[in-house]
Amino acid sequence: MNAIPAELLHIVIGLVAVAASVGLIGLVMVWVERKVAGHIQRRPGPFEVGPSGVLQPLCDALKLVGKQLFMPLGADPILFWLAPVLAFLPVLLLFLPLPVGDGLQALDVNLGLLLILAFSGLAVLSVLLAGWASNNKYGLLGAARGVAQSVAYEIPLLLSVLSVSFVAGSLNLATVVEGQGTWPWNWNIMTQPLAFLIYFVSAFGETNRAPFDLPEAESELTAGFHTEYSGMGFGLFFLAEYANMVVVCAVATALFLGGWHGPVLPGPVWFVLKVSSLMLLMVFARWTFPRVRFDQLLNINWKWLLPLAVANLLLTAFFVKLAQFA
Amino acid sequence: MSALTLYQLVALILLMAGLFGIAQRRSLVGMLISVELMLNGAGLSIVAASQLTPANAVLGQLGTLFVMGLAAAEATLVLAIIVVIARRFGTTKTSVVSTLKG
Amino acid sequence: MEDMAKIAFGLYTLIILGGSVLAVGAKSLVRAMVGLIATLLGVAGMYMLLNSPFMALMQILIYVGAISVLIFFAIMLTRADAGGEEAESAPLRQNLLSLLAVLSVGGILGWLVLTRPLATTGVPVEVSIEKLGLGLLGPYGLAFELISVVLLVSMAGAVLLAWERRNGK
Amino acid sequence: MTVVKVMMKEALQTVSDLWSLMVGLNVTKRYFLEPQITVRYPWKEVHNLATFKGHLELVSSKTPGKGKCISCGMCAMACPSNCLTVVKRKAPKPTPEEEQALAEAKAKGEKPKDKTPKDPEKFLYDYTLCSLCGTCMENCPVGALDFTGSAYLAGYTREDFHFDLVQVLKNQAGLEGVDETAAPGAGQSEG
Repeated sequence: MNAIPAELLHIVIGLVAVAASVGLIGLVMVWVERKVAGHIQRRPGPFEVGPSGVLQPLCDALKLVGKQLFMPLGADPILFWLAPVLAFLPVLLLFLPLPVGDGLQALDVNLGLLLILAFSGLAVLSVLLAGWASNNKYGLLGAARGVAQSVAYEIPLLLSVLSVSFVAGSLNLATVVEGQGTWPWNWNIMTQPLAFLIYFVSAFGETNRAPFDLPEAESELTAGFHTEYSGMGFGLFFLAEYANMVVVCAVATALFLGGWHGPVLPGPVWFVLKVSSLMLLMVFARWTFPRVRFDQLLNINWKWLLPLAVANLLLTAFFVKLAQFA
Repeated sequence: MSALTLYQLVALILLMAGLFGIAQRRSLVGMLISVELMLNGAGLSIVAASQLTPANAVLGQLGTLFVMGLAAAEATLVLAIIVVIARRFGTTKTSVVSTLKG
Repeated sequence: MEDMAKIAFGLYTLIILGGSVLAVGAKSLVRAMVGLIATLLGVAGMYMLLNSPFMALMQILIYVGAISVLIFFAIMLTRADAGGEEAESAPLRQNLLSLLAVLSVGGILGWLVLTRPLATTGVPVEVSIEKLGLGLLGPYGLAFELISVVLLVSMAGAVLLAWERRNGK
Repeated sequence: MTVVKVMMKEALQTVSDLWSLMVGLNVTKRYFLEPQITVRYPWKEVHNLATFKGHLELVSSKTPGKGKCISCGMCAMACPSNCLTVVKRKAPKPTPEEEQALAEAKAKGEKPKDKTPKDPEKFLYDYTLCSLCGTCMENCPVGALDFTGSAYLAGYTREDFHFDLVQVLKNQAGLEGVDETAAPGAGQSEG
């Protein structure tokens, strides 16, 4: 038996790095969200713990870890605790094929995009199991909504991603990034603005972010599918939501915004900058737009995003073919 | 035992589990789950055979892909049928639904 | 097979076994569905071992992402609660008969597999995704079109079947 | 043609809807960049208390330490939660001359002039019962009551919130007979 294969080692190191960064990103994002929300409403947000309250999420995390784990009467014990784990674990995998810099990628697979799309589908299962297993009507309603929503929004998301990979001719995110240039007018967003719009709107739906946060709409479903979760069960859902946000923003950056390309600064810095500005946009959207009604949500998807995405895909295919002939 | 045989045996296990489920389950949804198990066994068998023998590997993978597509179509239809039956009989137990009168 | 691959194979086999037992034997249908999902993931791992990552990802995308969600909807729409549909086990006679059926089929097939091994190359062939795409558009184009027609028809059929007429029309 | 018109209208509507989303984001951005309104209270003092309505106080008249109150009792009568008690001053014991004058006046058939001072001896106010409705102020004929701007009132017992507003007024004016315990809210009120 020879030594552990280098590729496996690469993946393991990548996984560890990803797990660490997911935790960190979760903490930072909680702080950023609360701070930004505060400033938008012209109040300070957390400011007591640490300078400008940066340690507040850490304290919250400690509190969550220390809390008692409750399970409602009549809940399915195995599925109830399986759900948060299932919400969190696939997210770690989603980070692997993200190209942070030139050659800086945990898993350089040919099918990176497909991997992300496939494993982000697992998030639906966790929502569904959490809602069902907690033996709670609000939970079940939230789960039903979450499933209907993510299944619906996955289609335009997939189609808009496909139209970009048509142009790039690859499903590897790194290859797609390499096909783009340094300056903004060399990015895919210039050739595929509609796809970017569709992708970004669908990303809101996929990550259950406001204004599409119907599975956890506080005003009507208390907390939707994770109503019954306390302590770290809830914490894992929370972490998974933010990690998912990072993934969709990173994919958008790689596909549409030129990935690590950018003048002067090194690649990873540009990548992180682009991802964080997209995430800031998502936070802004959350504190700007009111939550839509569920029928409106599905109407937006089936009546606007899906036809537009299909039309965009067909047009793209047509032009790609035309470019081949020319 | 060659690797191919091992894969075929796992596929066989899936087929047997699915078959047992179909025969023994009493609700339509349980049967649907069992059918999916059997289809998975078939897919695994096809892919293993095509990948590990000199046979056409593209054909094997695409064949399994078609099986997946068919499974999706079948699941959609079965879902619709189950909804209709549940609306009509109030249950999906096969023993109740066995009546022939419309 | 390499050692790593052997370990992975054993792990996936265990997952598949446990998952299928849960899928067939669980009293609660949702648990059965979870068993099915475990099995699907195990099979996806096997595809990965067989050097066909595209199939593995498609398995996860189609089966886990779509079909199991459909099954969950089926469970919810039939209002089968935890102790509901599958609570009482089948009568002994039925269990014995189904076991007999399974064993006869499995015995024949297993005997065939074990006694008539195929000539294998031992190493899984690598098929690039380009080749698969060319196959879909070239020699197997007709099947591809047919499957899309089947999907469309089944979708339309499902809508038609489950359509609830309003206003007594 | 009408179909085309409707479609045009729909499309225009969609575009304007999308534009409104941008406008909304712009509003958010503007507010994000504007300075905060919230005061980080324990670390910074609150200054914009002009509209704050604290507990009641007596409005001071021109002579320091004396309120405008004429102890008519209208406020206590109007108070829905019975938190006000006005203790009137007793008429001072008339001196012999005064008594004589009074008797003379009575003999003349004149109505004697009441020499009793109008200002209340005590104006007891139970802040624990007060709902700050302002009915007392509305019913006061001379406008002798007002809300303070004191936001920092705190105490350890219920009795800390039982005030004698006359005493409070005196304390504010810095007159003799200052009783610290009687008026915890005194001296701190602003605005």
